[in-house]
Amino acid sequence: LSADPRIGVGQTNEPIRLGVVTPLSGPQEFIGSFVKNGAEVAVDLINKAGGVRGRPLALEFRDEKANPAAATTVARELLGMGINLQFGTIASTVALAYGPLMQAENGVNLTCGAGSEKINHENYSPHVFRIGDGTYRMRAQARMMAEKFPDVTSWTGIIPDHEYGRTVWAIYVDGLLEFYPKITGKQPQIVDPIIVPYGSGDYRNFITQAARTPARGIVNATYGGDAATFFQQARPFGLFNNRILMDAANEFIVANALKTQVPKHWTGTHWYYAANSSPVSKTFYEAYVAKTGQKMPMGWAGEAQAAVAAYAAAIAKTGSTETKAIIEALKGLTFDTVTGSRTIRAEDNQAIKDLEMIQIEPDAGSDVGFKVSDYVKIPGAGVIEPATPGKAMVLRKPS
Amino acid sequence: MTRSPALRFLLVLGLLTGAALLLPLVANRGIVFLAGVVAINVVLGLAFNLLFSTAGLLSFGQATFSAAGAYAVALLLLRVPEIPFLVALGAAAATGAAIATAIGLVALRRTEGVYFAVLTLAFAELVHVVIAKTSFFGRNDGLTGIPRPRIGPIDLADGQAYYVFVILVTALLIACLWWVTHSRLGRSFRAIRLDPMRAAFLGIDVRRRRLEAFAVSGACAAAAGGLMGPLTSIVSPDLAHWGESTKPILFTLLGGAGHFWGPLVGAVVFSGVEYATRSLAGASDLITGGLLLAVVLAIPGGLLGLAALVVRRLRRRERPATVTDAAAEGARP
Amino acid sequence: MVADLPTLLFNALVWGMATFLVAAGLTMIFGILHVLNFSHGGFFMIGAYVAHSLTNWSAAMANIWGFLAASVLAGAVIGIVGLVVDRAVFRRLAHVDGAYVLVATYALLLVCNGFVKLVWGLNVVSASPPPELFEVSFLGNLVLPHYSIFVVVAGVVVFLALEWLINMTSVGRLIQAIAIDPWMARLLGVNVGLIYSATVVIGFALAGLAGGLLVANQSLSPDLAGIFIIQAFGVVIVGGMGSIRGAFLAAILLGLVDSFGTALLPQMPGVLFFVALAAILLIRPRGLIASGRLS
Amino acid sequence: MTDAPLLVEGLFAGYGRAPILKDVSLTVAAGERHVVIGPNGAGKTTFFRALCGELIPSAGRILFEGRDVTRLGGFRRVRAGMGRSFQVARIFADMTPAENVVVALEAGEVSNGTAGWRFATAPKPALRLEAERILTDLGLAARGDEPASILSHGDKKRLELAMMLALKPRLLLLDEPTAGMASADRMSAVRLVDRIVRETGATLILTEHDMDVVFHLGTRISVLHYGEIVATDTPEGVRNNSFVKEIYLGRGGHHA
Amino acid sequence: MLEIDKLDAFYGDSHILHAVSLTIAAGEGVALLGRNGAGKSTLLKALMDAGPRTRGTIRFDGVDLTGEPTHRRARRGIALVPEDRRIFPHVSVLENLELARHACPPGVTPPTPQEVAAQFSLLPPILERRGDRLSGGQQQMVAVGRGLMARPRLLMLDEPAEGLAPVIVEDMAREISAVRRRENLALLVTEQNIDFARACTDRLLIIDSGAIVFSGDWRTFDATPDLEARYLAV
Ligand SMILES: Nc1ncnc2c1ncn2[C@@H]1O[C@H](COP(=O)(O)OP(=O)(O)OP(=O)(O)O)[C@@H](O)[C@H]1O
Ligand SMILES: Nc1ncnc2c1ncn2[C@@H]1O[C@H](COP(=O)(O)OP(=O)(O)OP(=O)(O)O)[C@@H](O)[C@H]1O
Ligand SMILES: CC(C)C[C@H](N)C(=O)O
Ligand SMILES: [Mg+2]
Ligand SMILES: [Mg+2]
Repeated sequence: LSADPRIGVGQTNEPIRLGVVTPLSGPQEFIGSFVKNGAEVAVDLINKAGGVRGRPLALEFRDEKANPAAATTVARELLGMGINLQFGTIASTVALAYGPLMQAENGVNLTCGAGSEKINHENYSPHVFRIGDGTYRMRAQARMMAEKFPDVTSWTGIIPDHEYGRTVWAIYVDGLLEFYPKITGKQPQIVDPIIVPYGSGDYRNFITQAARTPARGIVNATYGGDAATFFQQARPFGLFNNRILMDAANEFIVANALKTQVPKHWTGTHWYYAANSSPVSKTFYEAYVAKTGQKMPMGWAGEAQAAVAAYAAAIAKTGSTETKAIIEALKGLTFDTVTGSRTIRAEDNQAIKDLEMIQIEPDAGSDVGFKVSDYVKIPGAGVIEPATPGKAMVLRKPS
Repeated sequence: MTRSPALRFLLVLGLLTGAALLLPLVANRGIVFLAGVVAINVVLGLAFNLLFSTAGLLSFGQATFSAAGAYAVALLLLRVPEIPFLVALGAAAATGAAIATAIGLVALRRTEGVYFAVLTLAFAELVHVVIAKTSFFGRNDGLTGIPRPRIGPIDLADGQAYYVFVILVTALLIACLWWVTHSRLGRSFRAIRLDPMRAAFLGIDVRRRRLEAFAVSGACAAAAGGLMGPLTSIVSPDLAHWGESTKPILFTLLGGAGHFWGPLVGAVVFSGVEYATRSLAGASDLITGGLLLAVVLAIPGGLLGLAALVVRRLRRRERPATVTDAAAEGARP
Repeated sequence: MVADLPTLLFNALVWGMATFLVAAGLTMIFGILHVLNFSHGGFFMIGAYVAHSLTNWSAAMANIWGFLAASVLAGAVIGIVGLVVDRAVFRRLAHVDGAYVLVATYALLLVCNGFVKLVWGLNVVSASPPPELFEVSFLGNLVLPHYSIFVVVAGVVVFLALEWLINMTSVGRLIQAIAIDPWMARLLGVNVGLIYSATVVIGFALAGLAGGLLVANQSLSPDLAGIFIIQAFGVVIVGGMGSIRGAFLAAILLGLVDSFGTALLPQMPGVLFFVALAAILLIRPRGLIASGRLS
Repeated sequence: MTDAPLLVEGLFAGYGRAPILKDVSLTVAAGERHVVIGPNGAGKTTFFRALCGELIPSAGRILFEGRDVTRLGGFRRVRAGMGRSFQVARIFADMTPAENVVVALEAGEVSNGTAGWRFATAPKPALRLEAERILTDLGLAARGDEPASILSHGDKKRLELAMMLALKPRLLLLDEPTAGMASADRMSAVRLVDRIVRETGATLILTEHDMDVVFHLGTRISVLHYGEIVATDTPEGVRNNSFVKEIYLGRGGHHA
Repeated sequence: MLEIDKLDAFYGDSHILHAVSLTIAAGEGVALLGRNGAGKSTLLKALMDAGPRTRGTIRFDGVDLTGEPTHRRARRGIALVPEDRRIFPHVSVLENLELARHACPPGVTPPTPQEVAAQFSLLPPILERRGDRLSGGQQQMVAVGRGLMARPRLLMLDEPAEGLAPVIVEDMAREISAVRRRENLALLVTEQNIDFARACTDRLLIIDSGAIVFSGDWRTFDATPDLEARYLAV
């Protein structure tokens, strides 16, 4: 009788509704747009292939404005409508707010890019899963630096003052302190980071500060428009001229903005389409380009695909959409995604996946003004931190 | 047909509260949850309108008060879990009143009009930055995991209990605001709005009255804001952002500033539009902006203003039919 | 890790002049229509996008003249939009409470945001300064990016031009009279409607021009409007609503506050700006130059 | 001497640095109806503003019933018993005439501490009756729900007077109370003020350019010239003062 | 020069003037009397399209003014000195006068502010003072002076003597009459001060409840004592 999707998957052809709560307006909308498109493409592909246990997937989108209060509001609304399976968050602050909410309201959320380590440590909630890169990507990025630039041992950061910024810095430092001694035998020197406000139009004072530090390597945690502004205003000051620049998560955002003016730098990515040649990645990429016309999708689209794939696999496995069953099914689940197969660690709901980094440099010959000149993939198992759900992650601190 | 304004008000309030309490029977929990948010917004709008239409003060910093209330309740519930919830709400109202008084003491000293508005905006942003940068307030990330409290034997986490509680408290706050608006105090507020100089020369202490209006509005907004935390289980600095301060203004003008119920109509309609366009995100700015512009241009008196106009027009058209009445009345000695 | 004094001063000046460029049109429209135009930031943003599209249009534009031409064109385009807004919004709301006009301009800001997303999409883009302005000069320890110098010069030039127009020409005196009492000005034979429209057009054109000139200052994204509008409001209010000279002074003053604020109180960026705003208004409730109308 | 309702001593006041009023001293006795006249720009309005607290004098003292009110804010002077009307009548245009008076009555109660706590929103019945009485008394019978903004010019002045009377002031300050009134209206206003002053025993100070009004109403007249009082005398004395004739009255062919 | 035919005027829904018709010849002085609220100011404003909504025809020099905006009417040579004076507060008296040259019809040289000021005894000493630093009477004088700056051919004064000291009222009546004669200026003046009105006009109109109820010369007015009782008293 009732079309409640939580009951009996095999008995009806009603679509299974998944909630996508992601920024559809505000400063992070452009990231949310990748999540949105990625999710739609992934669901189309599954539905074309016959759905999950014969039932199609349907998406219900809500705008969370990258604002935890707005996010919990719409998430609750979806829960009220009976949509208990949700995904799409990219912001740490929002993901952290979901734990208690999903627990209280009996829902599940898969985050698609939030970086805070607290999600699977001190703020661990059985109802929130990170199906993509966790915290340990910064450790992988530090390790790669130690391998590629053993001489660059003094580091500072451009760190926006929020949860994600602080996380990036803390974990990157942890990685530097572990891998430089291990790989190069040298002790890295950690210079106090430059804390910058976000949403500001003028970074010149911070740029001058940064230019004065002795550090030879800089890790950047600003993102989006802020990062583009920062990079642009930094150019005349020559901030990046003879420093190594490791960007945490901007993928092509800064490069798209600055084009041929982009400084040569490394950046982490959730999924670099050109380097992933698996059929899953290829089909997804083609469908994505066909739908959006964008030839260079960014990794968040891949994270959305992974989230859809995780739900599809879990539902297929248990045959139910009940919260409890899905949580059980997700724990320890191994599923196939655009970046290859991932396994969700049962203890702390953190997926173990391979980490990808790309190097970007300006290229006047290319029609986008830049090119990807290097690519590195590091297996996640080697850098992931131990699972300590409910307890803070133990980090190395500079002495 | 009741004549007394107080009875008429209670009737309307009773009907609205009743309708809100019946909502869970017909709507799903998502809608009911949103209705709780709307109820809080209604109080924020009415508290703004007390300042704007009654006391003649344009405040751009109302978010400060609602955020202060929200943080007060959140901090109390998180750090002093055994505190009775009503006491926490009372503390929220007191915080709002205290902050309003502090800001008012400074801002009302000399400024008026747009300057006052921008000064309240500046203070609001100040509060916003301080909240967003102080660990005690959870910085930019806010405070999460705010529990739904108990009131004596009633666990507000049960089913729709908290929603019912929100509706009852907002009804009470609305009644308070109505009382202030229509009492002797409200009359002196209005006098000050119409002509502060004249009011002063009737012996009214203009600055003190304005401060009182500011404090009352701040207290009500804070009490309403205090309901927010346990409802959404999170408070974040965005609550204090200037964009939040524009909302009560929008509700008020959309609904009709000249009417007590204007902000309610505005909040409900605005939320309805937001809800209807929620999945059209991207175009949502265009739609909200366009709609608002259309309303302001087409009916500057707000929706209730339009309604009143229509009623008046209809009445006038009916008048010929009542000529005999008028004549009869005129004939009376 | 405090930057040295000359750098702080120079950065203050750049901040100040960039903000002044945005605030000039805002204060002008306030001065004559007594409307605090929220949408100004939105039109500033559209100006920036328009200028960016124009410079990217052909390689011939990739020099300082192309850059200036694009800015002026952006100004012209936004000026025309201003004419439409004046007719469709400001005039129609001439007789209702100022709060409604405020809300109308807020609505316009939303419309601007939506429009930018629709036309230019969500991606962050950034324009680089023309090659002539790309260089840097050094003055001892002080780094002077040429583009920053250009912004300062542009601010000063715009200031001088407006100052001359408003306070030294007979048209300026007329505009001021209208700002105070349009009804009487009409009785004295002044074509008030024309001058109103002209002022609104100039105010909007200034927003567009500022967008064009500052396009290389930061990245373009649909949040650009919000970033500048609050600080421009601050400058307009502190300067004294409607006063060009006041806005200029306030821009420098608040630039200093902001610059030293980030150096002295890095953990609370932006706080000092608001503290200063409140403090100045307490001492001078109507701003530095309290005329209350265009001057 | 201290029982004089108003005592002004060596008052200097002005705008900015240059004083307009220079060493103005004046004593107004109880029940007096004191008119201040003088050429345009002499400083009458300035004097008025200083008396009612709108302008703080730079030197000198103002004693009201023996109490120094020189630095007291406007509303405090009203609470002390001074009532003031404006040259252009100021009323609460959106309220009904009755509400206007009720607000004044309530303000009066708050001022003298007799207001008390009241839960009902409607004004106390006693105040409503009182307001009605005052309105009828001034020939402004309640006009139902119509806002005061539709009153005619003269009625607005009357309403303003009613609001003042509601406060039962002991000193009335009226700035050009009949300006802009038609001449017949003017005389009825004069009769009204005359009656009120007689009935309440209040002291009156007013400025006026209309000589009919001045000489009908005034019991004493001060002449202000360039910020100084050049004569204080009975109406008869002023009328015959040749200096006053020259600077102010003119040939006065048609004045009473 | 001025012909008004069946002029009705409204504020919102309220109908203020009812079918007012009148003519004024070049150089003629006409007083407009009536009680408070009779519609005097409304009539003057209606002629300038500066407030009330109107119906009916107004001709100036034979040209129908219907649809013509205020500033054009001013440039045709009609000047209105409003009852509330409206001096620009931010500039000096001199500049206040200068601003009014705008309405000067093409081809006519406006007088200098000094020339105009010299005609009124109160003005010369205050030329440099700012508009907001004037007493009520001083403002009144500036307003009248400003009305003459564009060399109008029809000057409309709305209660010009209000708030002026008696001696100044006498001076002004003389001064205005002098200007009228010198420039062949037509005058339409409303006044409560009948003596003043008489001193500077040739004939009078009485308006009551928005309709003209009497039109004639001063002698007829004096000979009909009940006019004053009926229309000017309460
Ligand atoms: N705000 C002000 N700033 C500076 N000077 C002023 C101000 N107001 C009035 N004055 C000057 O002070 C003097 C006295 O003005 P005031 O208004 O007291 O005169 P008044 O006697 O009331 O004249 P009137 O009969 O014309 O109203 C005048 O010379 C006037 O120019
Ligand atoms: N702006 C307005 N809106 C509505 N009604 C108005 C307006 N101005 C004037 N009135 C009404 O129009 C009528 C005529 O007013 P008007 O000002 O012409 O009178 P008046 O003869 O000039 O009187 P006074 O001698 O007081 O100046 C009055 O009843 C007045 O209340
Ligand atoms: C957009 C992303 C860079 C956001 C970031 N991953 C976060 O956790 O907040
Ligand atoms: Mg005066
Ligand atoms: Mg009049």
